[in-house]
Amino acid sequence: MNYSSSELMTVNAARLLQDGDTVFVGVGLPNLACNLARRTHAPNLLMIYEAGVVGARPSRLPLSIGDPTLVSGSTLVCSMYEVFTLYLQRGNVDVGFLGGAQIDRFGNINATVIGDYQHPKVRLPGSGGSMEIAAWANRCYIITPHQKRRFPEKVDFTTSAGFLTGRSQRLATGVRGKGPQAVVTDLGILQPDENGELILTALHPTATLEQVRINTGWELKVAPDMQITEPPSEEELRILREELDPTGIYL
Amino acid sequence: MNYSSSELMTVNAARLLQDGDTVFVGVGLPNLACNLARRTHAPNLLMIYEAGVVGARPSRLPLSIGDPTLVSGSTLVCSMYEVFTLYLQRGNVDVGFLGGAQIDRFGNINATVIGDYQHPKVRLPGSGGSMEIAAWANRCYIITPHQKRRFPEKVDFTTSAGFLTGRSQRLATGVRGKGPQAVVTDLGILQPDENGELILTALHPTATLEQVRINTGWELKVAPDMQITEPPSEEELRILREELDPTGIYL
Amino acid sequence: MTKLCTLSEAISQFVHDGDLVYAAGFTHLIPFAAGHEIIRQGRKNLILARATPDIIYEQMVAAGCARKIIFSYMGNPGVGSLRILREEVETGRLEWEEYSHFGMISRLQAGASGLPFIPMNQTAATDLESANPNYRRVRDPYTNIEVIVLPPLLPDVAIVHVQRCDAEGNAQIWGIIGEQKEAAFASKHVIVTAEEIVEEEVIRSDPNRTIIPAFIVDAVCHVPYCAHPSYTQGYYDRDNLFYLNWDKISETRQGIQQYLEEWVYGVKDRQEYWQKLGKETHQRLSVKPRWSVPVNYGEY
Amino acid sequence: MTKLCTLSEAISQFVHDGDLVYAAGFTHLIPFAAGHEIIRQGRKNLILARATPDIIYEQMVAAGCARKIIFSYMGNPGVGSLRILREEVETGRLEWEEYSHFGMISRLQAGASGLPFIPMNQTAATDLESANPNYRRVRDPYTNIEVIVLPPLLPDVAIVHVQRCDAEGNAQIWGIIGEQKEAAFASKHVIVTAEEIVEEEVIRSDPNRTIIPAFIVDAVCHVPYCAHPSYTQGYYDRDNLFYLNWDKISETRQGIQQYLEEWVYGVKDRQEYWQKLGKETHQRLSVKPRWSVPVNYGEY
Repeated sequence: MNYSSSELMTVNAARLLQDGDTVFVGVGLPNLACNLARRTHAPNLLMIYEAGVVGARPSRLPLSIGDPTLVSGSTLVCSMYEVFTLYLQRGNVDVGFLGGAQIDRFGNINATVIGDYQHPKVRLPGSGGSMEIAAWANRCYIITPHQKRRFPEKVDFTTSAGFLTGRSQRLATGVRGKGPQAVVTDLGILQPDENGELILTALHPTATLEQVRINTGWELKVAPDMQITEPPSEEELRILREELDPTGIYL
Repeated sequence: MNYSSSELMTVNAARLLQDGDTVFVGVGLPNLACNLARRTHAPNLLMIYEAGVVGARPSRLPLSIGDPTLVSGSTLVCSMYEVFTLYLQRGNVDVGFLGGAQIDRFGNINATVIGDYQHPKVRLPGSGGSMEIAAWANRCYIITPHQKRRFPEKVDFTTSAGFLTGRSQRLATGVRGKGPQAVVTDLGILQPDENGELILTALHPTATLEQVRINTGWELKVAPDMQITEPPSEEELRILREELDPTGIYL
Repeated sequence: MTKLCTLSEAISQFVHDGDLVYAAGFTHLIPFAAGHEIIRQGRKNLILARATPDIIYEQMVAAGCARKIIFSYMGNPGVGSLRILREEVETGRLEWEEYSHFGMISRLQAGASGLPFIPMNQTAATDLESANPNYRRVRDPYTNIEVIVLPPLLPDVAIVHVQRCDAEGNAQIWGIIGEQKEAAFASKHVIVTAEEIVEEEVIRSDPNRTIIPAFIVDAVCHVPYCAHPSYTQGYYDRDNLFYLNWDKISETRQGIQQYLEEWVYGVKDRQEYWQKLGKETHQRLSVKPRWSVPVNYGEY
Repeated sequence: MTKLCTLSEAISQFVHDGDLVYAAGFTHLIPFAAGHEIIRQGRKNLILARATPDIIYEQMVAAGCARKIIFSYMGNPGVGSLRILREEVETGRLEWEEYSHFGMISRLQAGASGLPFIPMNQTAATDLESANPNYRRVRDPYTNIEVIVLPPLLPDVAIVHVQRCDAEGNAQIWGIIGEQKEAAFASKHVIVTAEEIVEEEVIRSDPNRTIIPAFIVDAVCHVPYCAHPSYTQGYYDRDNLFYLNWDKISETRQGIQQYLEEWVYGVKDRQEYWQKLGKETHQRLSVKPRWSVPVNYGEY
């Protein structure tokens, strides 16, 4: 069965979600992953969009995080201040999805700037909601293609905190969230070890260890019990292609 | 023309309101005064109730500050937190009405306790909204019967601030409101002098200076240009009796 | 997942002796039926928090359910004082903790928001600040002026009455919304009582109207007329006559005791209570409809 | 008292060179027509604040209206970057001040609430805090833990687009409500643009729906389709195709200049703009109705 790397990442991200999770979700692949999970093993997944929409039932794939299809037929709409206070800061969010231009060895994310902040080489969009999502969601997941420039040893700018320079340092700040739990790439899955360092815990059946190593900016450790992921099932791919993204906007 | 002391106070309080004022209003006489002003010289008076109702058009006299008649046909309903932040603390309220068991020489109000706070002789209802109204409304008015026990030299407990021990002391706290501007009683009107001390600035035509003096707990000064108030007009009394409180709940 | 249960089951499961309870509603939507059920179940040592204790907390205190009250205005609105509460506080038999309305709801707002404290501007009236050590001061780092701060209020359980709610607990309120939302988000557990249980599709037809999301709700109870003698906007009027009568009923302990015997212990549930009130009261409190102009969300 | 005027009059009277402008709306209800009118009137040196600058601020910056931008996410949502803004920031030609979304809207919340600062819990990510001196810390007096604080944002003028509004300015919004209310209350002046001007009685039929009260509003402008290429829930769809096309239009300065000539300077007002878009676009963005289930407020 053929599938794209986007499909592969989306399916593997969906599998990380648990039934009943409350997910703070962005557009793009995270949105697809959540909707796939809801149609498969997690029918009671509750999606909260940072635009302030709870319990959305989008009848089409939204391009923007504030698309009107998210509102019509949802269960609740609140203000942005409320979604960040009553939902996220209060601890009502189980899972947050994050992305960024750089993810480093300890799961810190840069979505702000390449180079110096005051004199940027490349100016990126900035935090949006991710600074607080990374801090306060119970678990965070990151979906990103596996490329060396995206996985430096140390990010140029910490837009959202992973484990900083190690798990104990994050703990010391007292932030409520447990930090990044998995980085799903097109080659495999990285997860933090006891020290908060990202290590390879699963490899996709289409990828090799060598590929992963040369596309990672630090000397990547491999978990002793590293798994090989199950390839996307026919049913998963059917839902993605026929129901969720029929015109192939993201996949 | 005969009128009651409640009618006298209500009419004189109504006359203090200016067209276009935004008033934070409680039930009872303040509510009657506002509605009277709206039907006479201040048609553009905007009433905000601390329950979070803006632009109410009550079709009956509300017993409670949260009566449903305040809601139906109003222009806006917001939460209590919002009415105290967006409206009152933000400085969007021109006038606040206050009441209390004691009002002292400097316009400080006690609505909390007679005697010691921890071992009260008489426990009163407490602040409600008045602590913040007294501080943040641009102008405050007090309506109260003129009795010696209600006008002590110094309140037992400062529930809401007048001028504390003098105008400069209130100024030093930096609170935005200008403090009490008038106390309307059934004998006359007290207003703060340049030092923030309440002095008699107007006497009702039915009252005497002597009556005022023996019913005030401090040596009350009389303004050199003390006025005699105009008695309630027939029209004012007609509106109060026929339109606003036809069953005589408050009057 | 439905959370429908009887009010008796909800109180039994989520209100425990010693709990900090917040029965929400500013004048509007006060969940009297829940207060009565707590009395019937004989809860003890509760800490009762409400901006305005109103008659509901006076009844619970008179019935011996509470050891402490947290409030900001302890009166019978428009009538006078709450005699029993006043006496209990004056004699020191009941512990109390006092705020202004803004202080009280700021504490709920902090609790609902997950904040360790919440700032308010100074009011120049410092006596309550001196009397209640929860009031503290923090210096604004931008202007160097002190602001007043309070810590979050985090009730064990909030009880919120609403007009309509689906079986999962997505709840909609209109009319005075008071501190309902903040109380629900601040509390560990949430009991929703509703005038009407509606299909999910009714809720989803107007998501901006929803104030409490199902996933923070523990129990949903269908309790028509739950709020009497308070009211539910659009469903029945406030029973002002009862609020006036209460002033007489509560003149003596015996008066209250008789009231509790007849109207709380003497009835099984709210349905029986409402029937007992009789047709004349039903008629007196009935309300003619006045509908909102609907809005168009659009099919997207 | 009616505040009805043309958008041209409102911009002329309430938006001045050098002003701090907050054109509100998170994806939804972005007041593009007002942005275009500001460009046509040739305003200079504006400070433009929005959580997401979106295409509206990119156009205003490209047209030379602004000297500074305050933002929390500078991208074309779902598409990519905002090329001109990015280049202006990279080259240092445009001043900028940056927050997270929560920081940005917290500043508005503080402004709307009359607070000198507003607290937020720590996020462990301290680089932005180091880069922006407006971020400070305050110690929580209850737990002794530090919180992050920000000062209020107090724009000179907020521009808020709404679905319906009466002539005095009582405004109702549904769908994503973003930071509309906070922006209006935080600002010295408020311009409301509305899809529909309705009778006061429509507003008064559903007071819980009202987000902005008339007395804080300075001007009310009837501007149908004001939000295109953004959208108005229930009235027309988001023009995703335009957001995708903008990525190409903005590849060169010349492309943007041509766009501005044709669609901003080349049209008199929003009505002409909308007509120019043509029937096919109107058709593509049209929306079938989906009505809310009305609620009963009751005659009291």
